[in-house]
Amino acid sequence: MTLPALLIAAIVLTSVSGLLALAVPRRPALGQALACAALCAGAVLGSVAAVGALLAPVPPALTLPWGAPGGALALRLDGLSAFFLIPVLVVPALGSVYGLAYFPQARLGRKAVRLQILFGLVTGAMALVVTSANGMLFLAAWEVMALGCFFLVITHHEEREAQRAGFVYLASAHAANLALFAMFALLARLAGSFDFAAMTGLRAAWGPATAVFVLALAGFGLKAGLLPLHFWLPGAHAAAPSHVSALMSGVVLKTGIYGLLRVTGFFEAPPASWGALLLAGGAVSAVMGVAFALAQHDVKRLLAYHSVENIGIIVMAAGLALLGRARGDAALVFLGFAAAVLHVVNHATFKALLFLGAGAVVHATGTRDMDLLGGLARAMPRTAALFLVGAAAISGLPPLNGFASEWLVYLASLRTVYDLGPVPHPHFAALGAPVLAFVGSLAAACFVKVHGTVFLGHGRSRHAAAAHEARPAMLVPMLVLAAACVVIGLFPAALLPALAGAAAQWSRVAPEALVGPAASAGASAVRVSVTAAALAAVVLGAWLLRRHLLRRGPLGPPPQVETWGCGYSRPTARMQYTGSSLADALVGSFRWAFFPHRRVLPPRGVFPRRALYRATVPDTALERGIVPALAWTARMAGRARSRLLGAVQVQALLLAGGLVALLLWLALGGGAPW
Amino acid sequence: MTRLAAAVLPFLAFLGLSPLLLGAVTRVKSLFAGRTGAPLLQPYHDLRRLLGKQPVYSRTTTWVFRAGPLVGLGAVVAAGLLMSFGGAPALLPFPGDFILFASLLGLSRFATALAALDTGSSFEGMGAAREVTFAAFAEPALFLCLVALVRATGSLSLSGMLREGLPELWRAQGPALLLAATALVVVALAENARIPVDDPTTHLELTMIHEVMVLDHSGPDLAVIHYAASLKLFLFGALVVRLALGFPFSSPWPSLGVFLGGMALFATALGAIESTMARLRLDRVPQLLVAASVLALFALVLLLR
Amino acid sequence: MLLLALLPLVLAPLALAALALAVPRARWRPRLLLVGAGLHAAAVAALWALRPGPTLSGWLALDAAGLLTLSTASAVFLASAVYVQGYLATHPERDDRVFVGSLLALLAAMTGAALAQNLGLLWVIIELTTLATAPLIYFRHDALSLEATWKYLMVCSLGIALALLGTFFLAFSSAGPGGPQTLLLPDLIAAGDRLSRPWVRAAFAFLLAGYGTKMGLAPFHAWKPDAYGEAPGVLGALLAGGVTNIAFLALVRATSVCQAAGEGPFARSALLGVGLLSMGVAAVFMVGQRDFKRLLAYSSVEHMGILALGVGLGGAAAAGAFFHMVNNGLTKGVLFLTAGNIHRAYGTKDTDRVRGAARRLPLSGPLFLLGFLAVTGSPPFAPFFSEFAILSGALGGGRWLVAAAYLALLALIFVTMGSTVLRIVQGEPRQPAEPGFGDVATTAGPPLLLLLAVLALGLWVPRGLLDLFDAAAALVRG
Amino acid sequence: MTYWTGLVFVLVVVLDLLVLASSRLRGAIRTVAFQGAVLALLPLLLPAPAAGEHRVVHMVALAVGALVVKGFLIPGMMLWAMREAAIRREVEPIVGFVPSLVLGALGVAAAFTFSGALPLPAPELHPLLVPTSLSTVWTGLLLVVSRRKAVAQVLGFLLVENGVFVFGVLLSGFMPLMVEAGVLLDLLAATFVMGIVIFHINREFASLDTGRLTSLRD
Repeated sequence: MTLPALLIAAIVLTSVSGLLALAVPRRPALGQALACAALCAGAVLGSVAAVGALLAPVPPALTLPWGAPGGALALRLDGLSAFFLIPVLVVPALGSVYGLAYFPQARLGRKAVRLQILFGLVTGAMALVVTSANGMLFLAAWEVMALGCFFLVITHHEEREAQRAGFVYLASAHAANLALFAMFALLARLAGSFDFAAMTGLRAAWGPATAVFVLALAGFGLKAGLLPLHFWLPGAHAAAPSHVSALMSGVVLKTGIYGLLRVTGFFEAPPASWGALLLAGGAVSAVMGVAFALAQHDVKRLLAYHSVENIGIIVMAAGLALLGRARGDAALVFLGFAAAVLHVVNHATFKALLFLGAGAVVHATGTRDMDLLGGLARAMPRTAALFLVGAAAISGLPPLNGFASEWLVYLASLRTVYDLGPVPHPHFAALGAPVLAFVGSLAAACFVKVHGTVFLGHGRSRHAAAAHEARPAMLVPMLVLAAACVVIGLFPAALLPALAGAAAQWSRVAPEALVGPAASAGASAVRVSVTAAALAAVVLGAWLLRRHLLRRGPLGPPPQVETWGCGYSRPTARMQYTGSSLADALVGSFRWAFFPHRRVLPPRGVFPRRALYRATVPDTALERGIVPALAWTARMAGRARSRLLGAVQVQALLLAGGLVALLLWLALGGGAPW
Repeated sequence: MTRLAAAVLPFLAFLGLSPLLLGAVTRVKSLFAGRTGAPLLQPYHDLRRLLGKQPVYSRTTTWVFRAGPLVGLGAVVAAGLLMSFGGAPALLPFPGDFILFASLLGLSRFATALAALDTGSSFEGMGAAREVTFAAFAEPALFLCLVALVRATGSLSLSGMLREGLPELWRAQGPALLLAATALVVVALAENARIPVDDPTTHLELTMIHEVMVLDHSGPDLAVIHYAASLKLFLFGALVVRLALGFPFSSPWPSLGVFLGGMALFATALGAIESTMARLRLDRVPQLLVAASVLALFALVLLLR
Repeated sequence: MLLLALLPLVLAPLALAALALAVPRARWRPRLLLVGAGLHAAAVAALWALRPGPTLSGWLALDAAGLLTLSTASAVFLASAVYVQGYLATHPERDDRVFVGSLLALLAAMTGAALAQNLGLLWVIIELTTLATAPLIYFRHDALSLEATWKYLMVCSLGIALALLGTFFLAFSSAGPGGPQTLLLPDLIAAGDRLSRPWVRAAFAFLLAGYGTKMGLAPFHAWKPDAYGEAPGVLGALLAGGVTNIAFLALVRATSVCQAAGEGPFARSALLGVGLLSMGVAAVFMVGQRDFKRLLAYSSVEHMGILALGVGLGGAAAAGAFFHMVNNGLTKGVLFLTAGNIHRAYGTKDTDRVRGAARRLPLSGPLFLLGFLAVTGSPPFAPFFSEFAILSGALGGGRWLVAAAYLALLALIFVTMGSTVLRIVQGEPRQPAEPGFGDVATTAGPPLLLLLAVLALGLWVPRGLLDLFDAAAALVRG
Repeated sequence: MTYWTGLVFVLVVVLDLLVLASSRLRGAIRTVAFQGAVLALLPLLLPAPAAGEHRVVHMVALAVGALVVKGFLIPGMMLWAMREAAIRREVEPIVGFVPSLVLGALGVAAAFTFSGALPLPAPELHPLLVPTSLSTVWTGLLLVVSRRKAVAQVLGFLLVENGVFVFGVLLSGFMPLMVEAGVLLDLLAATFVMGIVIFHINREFASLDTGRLTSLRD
């Protein structure tokens, strides 16, 4: 089978996989298993095609005719597409396995069938998005994906929260779509065709090219959740079922990144200002994303804000790669591109892992409020351990994959201050490094908060007390993702040559120019692996030593006691530090950007009965920007709608007035004012 | 063989001598206070005593609590592999190693903070909160210092930054390096929970940072924590000393001696600072760290000029 | 032979209408509708293959634009005819004699208008559509529908009178020395610059106001929300899918004469302005709209504006406008028919009281939602491609401001319309369902089929159809 | 002939203003009917082109048809409706009579100005033709907008149609009889339907005040 055939088989198989859920109406569990198996099979086929494409000397491509005006069924699997294709297929496949236990058709019936169908459809559409080589096909696949996601978000459409989140998502997805309409229309005008092949190599002249870039930033930025266009994201991720959140956060957002990379890749020598804009926008997104995350109680909203953060990091890296192209610095191109793409893959793994873990928690406890949880590590130790892997990875801690890609971002941003060639580099890009460090330590703080509040300590409510370990079908996908985090983290060097190839295709820099930087980064990456091994050895050694000491101990096994309360002898679970108090000081330093909703019932009297303090931090862009703006529009529209219009005389007057206006305009010459 | 020894011996010195550094600091503080103080080797005795004790575990804790100290130690030791002590390069230098260095310290903090939260104690939660909060402000400052050094030395590895051409650099870019070094000292104080950020000797739970996080650890676990803390102090000491001394090392052995002398000076300076300054109010700490960031940024701007 | 092809298409529905008024048994009348619609659809399908030439000395002829309009109207009418079977079954108490007769007369009028090549004849037939629809709006026989009927009659009659004046102006323009002295479209176009240009301009202003009223372009749209809101859903489908398209066709004919007389830029910029104004007015009136049928009426105003905009932009956008005319007609059919179903099932069209339509009407609810997505231009539904073609035309002509305004208004309308539609479809119904008003094959099937047609046009547009859009646009290409 | 034609045109404009000024419905209906009858005679006053027999038949048919429809059938229907529905006689203006007249006069002036921009295609056409037509259309629109009663609005519509008819007559040179007959029949049917609706309105609301017809609005 040729690679394009494999790819098409994968797309078709995944797209229709959900229909198998209807195949055996009598045995819903079997139907769901069949659908899941088909999705997994499609993912395997597609991944094989992607790996084959990475190894192939020339990107496999295929074109079939299509009836839409300007459209063609053109597929192309170059390095960029291949690197996106694998997570785009694998994460949903794992999510679908997870769904076998998390969203069983046998119990949920039609709702689960609908979800299964859409799940496969969205997966197939995403695969088409990242492999299409025609603007019309891209747009059509893009919208199928966006609409499919909308229906996934409103899976629980009887809940108000899901309704609102779904609507906000739909509106922003449509706005993104309109921006992309305009962008592709412009691109087609510049290139003379909707085919990507014709668009490749456009000159980045001032004017239309800038418009294309701005529209791409708006459209793809909305999809990717780049601040301040992220407003739809927290609500949608929180309201959707967890494996859908994993799908959306893990891979759907990445299609925005893919689009941004793809479109900027069309242009020859993009101006440095594009790269600078992406770098700055990414940095703002990263910092504010994690800041908002720190302020959340809802574990899924929190994870959603971390997506904003990580998208910011990816966009920073993409901006650096563009700067490299603007300056003709092959090393910077490689580092930035590799960092962006590797972080895309990595974020897909650890964020999917975290959402699946959060889903297991929600499934077991029935609440997403972290301040009601606690101590789950005892009831669900495996989930806790797997979640911890994801938490460490997203915090960029070695030796996991998050570190590997962030390390490349650091190197790329430092590239602008050392070992420079004759071209002037924008030194400000080096500030990316301290920004990343800030973001990384905030993320670590945030995940200390999440893991500490959810899994450690005492349970804070009956929700926590009722918890149970996740089912194997839920644990296995998480295990696979965690293993991916570890393996990529330990051996990042293995991926660098393929990334260099993809970077060469993307930037049209001669591949030889990228070999050197890739090799040197690879050599360093090997040292990272060695250091990780040393770390593991020391931990193991210390563990053995402690075991030895404890065995030898004269007093038997260590006694189990209450936590020492500094002399206070009757601690209760409610006295623990909550997630909110843990993050309070850090959240405080972002007070200027937050507009919290507070409910305060202060303690009164000598023996206060009941006191309450509850603060939630809603999204500033949504609640202070978009919603008031829309409300204002509605008010203004309301004022414009005169009640007089109900009278037939006024309706006739409108008609007469319109005619008089037309005649006046005619009398004045009838020129076009636009 | 000699080259191997020249590379390994400083690392062994790092592993072996860091409790001594702690002892030296304590000793200097005692002298400032007019007391004789504990012997220099007291930290080693403490460690041995703790290793022999039977630990006590809270019923609330899980394996996270037990893994915390081990990971903390492992991370700091691994970070040592990247640090150049004395005149020799580190054991595993590579371009971009300082990023791994900082991240390993971050890993150690992550593990310790989680272990603290595992006890379910409000005090330890408080400690963890403060630790992660201050770290968030210390980290950008540290990176700004390091970026300034990258810019100044043109090298991406710690060994490269701290070895070649530093003396000339001090002559050429003295003010900038001084600013960076000052910022680095502040970061070192914060990262190691020293005065004026934290007081390692206090026993008022409500004000402590690092010490309050380890309230529930006992026996070998506590020993590992203390040891890791001393290693971390040694690492930062090495960073500051290597930057501040800035003179050429023609051969490894004398340079190791000079380095150790420098560390002694560091201990003295640290003791002096701790004796003469008061601990800052907690909410002032971020301001101090932001100020350090600004200094480092200024250094970077000077270097980029 | 040629006479046989076109004339019966107009006369047969008229004969059936007369029969409907005469048939005594109420049970048979709706069947007549089915017969008429089926025969009509079959005949239109035959027209695609045969393409007969002009007849009645050129007064009736089939050109590309007419064929497109006629086919859309026929398809929507067929769907509506099926729908009416189920609809009338739920209202046995109302006399359907006039209802069925008017519907068939409307079909005859729409057919005639699509074929008419004499502008005077065209006017007469369009006025007939007004008169044929008035009893349909009053079908509910209550105060509100009476009010709507009155406004519809008054505003449309006034508007159409202005169109007559415009038609006479056009005749005047050809009456000068050397003029063709005719109202036959091909002759007028052939006359070209022999027409008197001031008269052509004045004529276009009056025709725009007149047929713009019929089409529902702002500011001539005032009758639309009232009529669409109070008439049965099936009439909304026919108005939006047939009558307004006929009026659009009339405007296109007027534009093509202007074009030939060298006044194309004037006509197009007038259309452009009115088109954008319609979209803007629709957006303003959709915000917070609490009556979902009125909401659809404003959506119709918006899409008529898009059609005017497309023709106003000219070039590729004009072909997009014809594509959009077909798409909008079919999609509005989906929306109005399902809206009628929802209205009946809940007994109200107040969006504050309609919830969970997807639950209560498992077909109509989701169809309503999908229809909304389609009409707002979501791929892979066909309106996306036509709206995109119009956008491409705007950008291709370098009309940045127009493109920006177009996109901004589309986005705003999506948000405002979406918030209402989603509220209706989602959630749990508050009251239990009224018995006997659920989805049945005759009321839910037609919109489903129309939606499938819209989807099919999005996935694959036959080459011949694309050529037809181009041929239709050639009439007004600037 | 031209003299008489001019007189007819002036008469038509005067009748426009008279309708605006009348405070009684019956009077207004009769005025409109009279205007229609005058206009119906217009074809006979036109210069007979050298078209011969056929044209004369055409002209006479048009004149007779218009006279019957505009002068008798429609006013008869409206008067019948008023009697049947027991409609009160007052016109009930929204805009008072004096302002109406002023607006009407302004419209006439504007119509004269505007028609100056339109060259007459044939020299034998009377120069008052276009302004008369536009003035009448304007008066009709004004009547629809400024009167409260449904009957008055129908009158406005009829005035508009009268204005348009002025043109139709002049076009009879090449306008086929079929079209003109269609136009007249449409007018008749429209008025008939309006009459029915008025009847229903009166039954439903026990009044013809269109102020009651404002329930539908946003």
